[in-house]
Amino acid sequence: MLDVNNLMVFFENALALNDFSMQVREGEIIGVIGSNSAGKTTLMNALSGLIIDMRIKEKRKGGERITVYGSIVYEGLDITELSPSERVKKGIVLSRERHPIFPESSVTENMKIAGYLRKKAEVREVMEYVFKLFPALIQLRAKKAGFLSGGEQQMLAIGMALVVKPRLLLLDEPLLGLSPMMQKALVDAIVSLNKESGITVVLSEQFARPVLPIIDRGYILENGMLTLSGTGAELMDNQEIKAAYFGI
Amino acid sequence: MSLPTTLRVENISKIFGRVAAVDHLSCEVRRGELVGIIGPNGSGKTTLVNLISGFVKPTSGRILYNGQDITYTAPHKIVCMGISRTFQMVRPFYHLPAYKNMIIPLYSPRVRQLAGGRYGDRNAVALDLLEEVGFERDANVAYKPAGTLPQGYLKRLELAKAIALSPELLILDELFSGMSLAEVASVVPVIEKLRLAGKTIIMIEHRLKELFRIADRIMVLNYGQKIADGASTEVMESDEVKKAYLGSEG
Amino acid sequence: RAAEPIVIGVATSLGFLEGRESMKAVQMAVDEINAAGGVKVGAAARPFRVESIDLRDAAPGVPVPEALLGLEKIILEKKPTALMVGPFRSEALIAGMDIIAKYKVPLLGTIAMAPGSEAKIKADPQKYKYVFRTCLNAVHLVKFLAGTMGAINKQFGFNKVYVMTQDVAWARATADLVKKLYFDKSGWTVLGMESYPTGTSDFSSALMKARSQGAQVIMPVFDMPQSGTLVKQWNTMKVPTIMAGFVSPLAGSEAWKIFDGKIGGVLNTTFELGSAMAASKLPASTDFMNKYQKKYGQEIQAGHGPAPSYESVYILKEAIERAGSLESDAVVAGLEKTDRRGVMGRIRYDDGHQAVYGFDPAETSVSLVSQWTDSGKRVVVFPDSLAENMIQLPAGLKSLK
Amino acid sequence: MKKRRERIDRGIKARSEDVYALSSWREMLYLAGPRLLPAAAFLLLPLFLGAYWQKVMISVAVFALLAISWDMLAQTGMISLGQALFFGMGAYVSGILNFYFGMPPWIAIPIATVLGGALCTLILTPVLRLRGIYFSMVTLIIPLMLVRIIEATKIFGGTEGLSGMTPLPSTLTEIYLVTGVLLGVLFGLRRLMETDYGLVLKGIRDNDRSVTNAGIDIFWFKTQALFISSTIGAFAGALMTHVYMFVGMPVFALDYSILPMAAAVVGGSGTLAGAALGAVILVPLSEALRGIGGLRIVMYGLFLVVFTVAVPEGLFDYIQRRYHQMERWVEIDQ
Amino acid sequence: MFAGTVVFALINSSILILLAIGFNLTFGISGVANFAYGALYIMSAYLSWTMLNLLHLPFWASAALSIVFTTISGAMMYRFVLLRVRGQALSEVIATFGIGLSILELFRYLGLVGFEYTLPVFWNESFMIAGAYVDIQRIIIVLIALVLVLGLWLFTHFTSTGLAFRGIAQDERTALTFGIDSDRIATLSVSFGAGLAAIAATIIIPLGSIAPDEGYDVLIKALAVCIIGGLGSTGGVIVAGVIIGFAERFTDSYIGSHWTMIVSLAAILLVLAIKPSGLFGQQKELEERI
Ligand SMILES: Nc1ncnc2c1ncn2[C@@H]1O[C@H](COP(=O)(O)OP(=O)(O)OP(=O)(O)O)[C@@H](O)[C@H]1O
Ligand SMILES: Nc1ncnc2c1ncn2[C@@H]1O[C@H](COP(=O)(O)OP(=O)(O)OP(=O)(O)O)[C@@H](O)[C@H]1O
Ligand SMILES: [Mg+2]
Ligand SMILES: [Mg+2]
Repeated sequence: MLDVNNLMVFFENALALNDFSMQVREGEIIGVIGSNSAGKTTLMNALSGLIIDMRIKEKRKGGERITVYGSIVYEGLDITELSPSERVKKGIVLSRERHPIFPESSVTENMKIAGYLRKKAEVREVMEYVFKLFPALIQLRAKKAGFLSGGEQQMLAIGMALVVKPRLLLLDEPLLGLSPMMQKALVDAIVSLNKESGITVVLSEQFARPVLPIIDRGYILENGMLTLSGTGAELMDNQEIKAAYFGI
Repeated sequence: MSLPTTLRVENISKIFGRVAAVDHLSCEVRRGELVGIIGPNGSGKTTLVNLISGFVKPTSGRILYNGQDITYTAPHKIVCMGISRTFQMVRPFYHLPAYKNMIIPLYSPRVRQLAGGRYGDRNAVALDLLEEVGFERDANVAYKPAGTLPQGYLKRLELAKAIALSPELLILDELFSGMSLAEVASVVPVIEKLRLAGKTIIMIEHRLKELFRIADRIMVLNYGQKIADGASTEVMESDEVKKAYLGSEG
Repeated sequence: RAAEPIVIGVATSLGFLEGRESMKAVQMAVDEINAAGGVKVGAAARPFRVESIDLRDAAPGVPVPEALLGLEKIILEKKPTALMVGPFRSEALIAGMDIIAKYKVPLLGTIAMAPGSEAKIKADPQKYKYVFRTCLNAVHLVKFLAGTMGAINKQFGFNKVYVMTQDVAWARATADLVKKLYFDKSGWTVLGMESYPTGTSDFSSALMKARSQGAQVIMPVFDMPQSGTLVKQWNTMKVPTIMAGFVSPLAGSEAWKIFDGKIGGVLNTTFELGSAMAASKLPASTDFMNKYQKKYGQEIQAGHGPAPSYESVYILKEAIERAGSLESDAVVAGLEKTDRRGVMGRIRYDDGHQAVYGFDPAETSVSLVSQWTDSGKRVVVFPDSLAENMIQLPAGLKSLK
Repeated sequence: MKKRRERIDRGIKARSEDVYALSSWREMLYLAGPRLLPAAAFLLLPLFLGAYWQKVMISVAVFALLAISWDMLAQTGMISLGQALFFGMGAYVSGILNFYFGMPPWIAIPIATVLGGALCTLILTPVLRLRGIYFSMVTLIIPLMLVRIIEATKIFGGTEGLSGMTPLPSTLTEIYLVTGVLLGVLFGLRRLMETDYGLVLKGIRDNDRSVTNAGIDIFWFKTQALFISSTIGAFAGALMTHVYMFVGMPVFALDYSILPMAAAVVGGSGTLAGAALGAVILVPLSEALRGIGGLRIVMYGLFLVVFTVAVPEGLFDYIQRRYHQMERWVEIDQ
Repeated sequence: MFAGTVVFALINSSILILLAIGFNLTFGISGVANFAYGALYIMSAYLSWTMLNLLHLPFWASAALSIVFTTISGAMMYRFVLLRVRGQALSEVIATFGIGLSILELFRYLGLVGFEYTLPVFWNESFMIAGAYVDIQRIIIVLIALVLVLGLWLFTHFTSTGLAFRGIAQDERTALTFGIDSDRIATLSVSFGAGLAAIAATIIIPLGSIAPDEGYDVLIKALAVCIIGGLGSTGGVIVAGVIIGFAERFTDSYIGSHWTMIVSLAAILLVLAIKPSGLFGQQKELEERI
């Protein structure tokens, strides 16, 4: 479904992602795991096209700071240079790390804005699903999203990504700031979305223990380089990796 | 133990609109303790921190710090009295390089007072502090604008900024979230060191394993109320906590 | 080899109707003089040449120093023998007088109206003697307004007036003087004196007040373009009063069309005979209007500025010829001796360097008051020496006599 | 072959920022050049200019001061749309002192500078807690309101203003006074903003909550910044009063608010020098355009658009980048 | 007198609301600065005037054409100018202000000043309300203002494009991740705003005349109404319009026309002193939320 070939991303002279390749098959759950500054967010931004947008904006301001090399092929189509909104239309949706909400709009409005490309009825349907998934949001539906607590905002952000009805869902640190109970609920939800709706998921995490059981395959990133990849079980066999990322 | 009380929260409430984010909550923290606060999302943990640090003023109740009423004291004054906190959603100075971010707390009246008017080269102090929390000095992260740093570094920058104020009471709001195990391991010694120096620390976390390893005492909040308070093992046994926080199977 | 021309600097707000048409009038006079052989300076005959600069001072929000910089620029770079027309806003003129004094260039002002500049000249004649004003000033305008009011009172017995002015120095000064010198002395009741900041475009409050207090006459004094709105509102709100005073957009012949014929009955002052309106009783004025129309293909529309600007060129010519040199003090002395019969009647300057205005064109310069008839014509109704008809009451109003 | 553009610092800058010892003439020139050149230009130019362009230079310096004062405020997170307030306040105070109390300019200008600055600070302190565009709105409104108040109450000469102020002895005195102050303010403030104090001010713009959380009273610091900035503006106004021997309502005109901002944006905000550079370009440009008469402001508006669109980062930043950095294509080795 | 003042205050408020509504859509709701707003307002009026008087088109046709044309020029302005400086608020302000300046001063240069430049009223009648004659045009203004505000509110709350307008104002990058093409939406926002300015001009100008100076006034008024209403709020525009509108007319009637502007400006200051992010804005509270 998605082929990432020798992707390289430079910020100014710094290499944030170095020669990274990965394959995502339809229906898989993929984990991208790496510690601080490994390049997870950069990868997610590259896949969703935000990097392309950032590059355009930088260029307008008079500097050409971001360089992207390599190719991203989605269902046989090279999307490396495609704008984010085009990619969303093709079903690639990213839930950004931290704060990806509209603070001045209410929770329901946030989801309506997120459902820009979808029909009203569809949005309403998914909204119901999201409220079932995160019951905490029900009470808060009329509240301005900016007033929500950190975890509540994270729930909303995931919900907003779901509203778009993605085919390939990119989640950047989805568990961040969620309580253990919510983490479990979300992990279960990811599995059911994957199984029942056939959504392919790529998620990134620093701290991989909670997602480990569900990922089909994982890629370990370090300083922008791919150090290891394999199925969940294979990764766990590596003692070092296990200690550093899984805490088991 | 009969250590003196550093912080005393008396029957405090904060109501936003119709919902009480913190609801008649009372608690105490003694000097040198490391207290962990846990609770479901939206249970009022951050609001409690905001109340203590003075950014939010309570609807009722009061807060005493070393016996002094600080309920309506301005936040910057509270900081100067020795309470410093980190933000859950990081708030760096996006346009300034990381080490320049550190200069601002170092410029505060509190630091100047403690240093007795002589505070040497702030840049050097800033870099030292950053190194302490895990900014490698040579890889020039410390010189990059904070806006371009990844989350993990920003979290640690928050910590460094708080420590720079040499606080008596340090409040850390979800410091560990967004850090990998290795990073947590690198930050824990910093916290341990502060404890040894007799500082009081409050930590809000969802990363229980890591928290339990270092906390003396755990407080659990739910719907703005304290539902449990005690040693970690004790607290985890409580049914109420299990139901509200950990999910059915505990 | 052609003789070196004498430079006349036109410095004013060229973006505004009065400024633009004054500039054209200056050009017309210059062309006439040059065609007739130019100016005799001693033995030599030299032509005039016009240089201009847009001071933009009439536009709100343009700071006075910006206008003054323009004034200084034309003085320093074009080295004019004299300046014409001059700043638009009185405050710019008053502030500019210090610069004029510094560079000693005679200025024949034809737009700014406030009496403040004369006061300044009188206070320090040696320093400020370079400034002359050929156009009407507020003090003389008062005479005409008071005269009109007198005529209204005599004809219809009206004596309740509501005064509305633009909030600029000259307009306020005018209204205050009319009140002090005429209304208060002749038993009129002044129901209200309202002054509006430049740019106001809603006059409903004052019109309602005038109506509810039973005003019979509204006396407006406005020179901003928005003041036409006042007349429009007066018309749609059907305020039962006679409107007599000065509203600049109503001066020209095209006002009838512009206002869709909604201005019947309004009495308006033309500041200088020949600007926008001529009087059949003084052929020079009709000639001037006709020449202008022939040259530019359009009738003068500004009721203030063009005639005195045209005259000023001739006045300057005569002064130079009298002085026999271009040296500024000599030219000023020549200007002070001016006594000319022209488009606006007879022009002489008083000791404040203000052209004297009165009711008789044989003795002084004149303004005139005309009334819009219901068929879209303007008829001179004041002063008597020029009047073509009596004042007519607008439909629906009853005379008290 | 894969290539990308690489950017390299010339290096000396990085070294010299902290270290003061300089090794070679070339480096010294490299560093001092950009500073000495404009200073020398400002000091020598008046001697070669005609009377009119000397006046223009005063205007340039005055607007440069206003732009710097704007930029200084903007760096503290207060975007002002009302530099005219500072300018006008200084102008009026100086005018009043001179007109009613007969103070000579040498005394009136300094007093007006400080007093005008203090008055502006006083007027604006109640709204310091406003942020962003809301603060801007208030600054936009206050000068408009003062104009109307003067108009309505007819104080200080009302609509006509006060004229006949004592001028300074000569145009050259005026120029050297104002350019001297300009250079002093420019280099002084640039230095100040680089210190830790300046850093706190910049921090307030970035994130005022974090500054509070560092134990610093943002209101007190904002007040100080406001005072510094308004003092600079007030000086410009006070000087203009004596140059034009006039003060009146138009000193609060919108031009004095908008032009400085335009200058700062065109030159590059956040650098102070950029603000001055903007004024050095825009004011003479506007004067040069006088030649084309009525179209002048039209062209001027278009130039503003062209500048901002062509060099969005600001001219100064652009030049600085070019001066200190090199770009080259490098191959990517895999 | 009192009743009459209320009537004219309502009308005045409606005029303010109508003037502000387009600016509110562009700047308040989608966060795109368009400081050429006043110039577009005046430009559309001149366009109508030209078509009406020089091309002799019927009034409705010239008005419609000029609204369309102004809408298009708004879009062009975004494409060719704003796009290049997008994201830098101050550059956006200066660039658009520069455009506005050029347009307005061009009209002044061309000599399009004076009372002959005006548009015809829709319906030339007036009738008595509350002791004062009020013309139908003013009643039309009130009605259209109401309809447009309501329409705008519905648009920004219930249509996906309208919601997207609000999205790009709050977090452009996040909006991108939901498939909202922020440049397209911003283009629409500027052009709709321009269109609304043209509509306002078509109805309001007949009361007075087309003057370049008016362009600056319109901008300042729109800015004031939009900001004290609170950025992002449509309801705020109404309340702000009413506050300023009433303050103006009542001071005019009972204190003196001199104080009109002082009182209305003071009202603005007062509102901001009490509600630092405008009547309905929540910027401040949100920013302080930590
Ligand atoms: N806009 C940017 N400009 C310059 N450098 C950047 C930018 N964004 C990211 N980087 C650099 O790219 C590298 C990778 O960052 P990235 O955000 O992808 O890490 P990450 O794996 O997401 O880390 P974290 O888990 O802490 O969020 C870092 O060294 C960072 O400094
Ligand atoms: N300024 C505010 N206005 C309105 N509601 C608020 C405000 N601040 C917090 N709340 C509400 O109060 C409740 C408690 O929020 P708080 O941030 O304290 O939660 P928390 O315990 O820190 O949660 P998390 O673990 O998700 O960070 C939440 O429901 C939130 O929506
Ligand atoms: Mg990341
Ligand atoms: Mg929290």
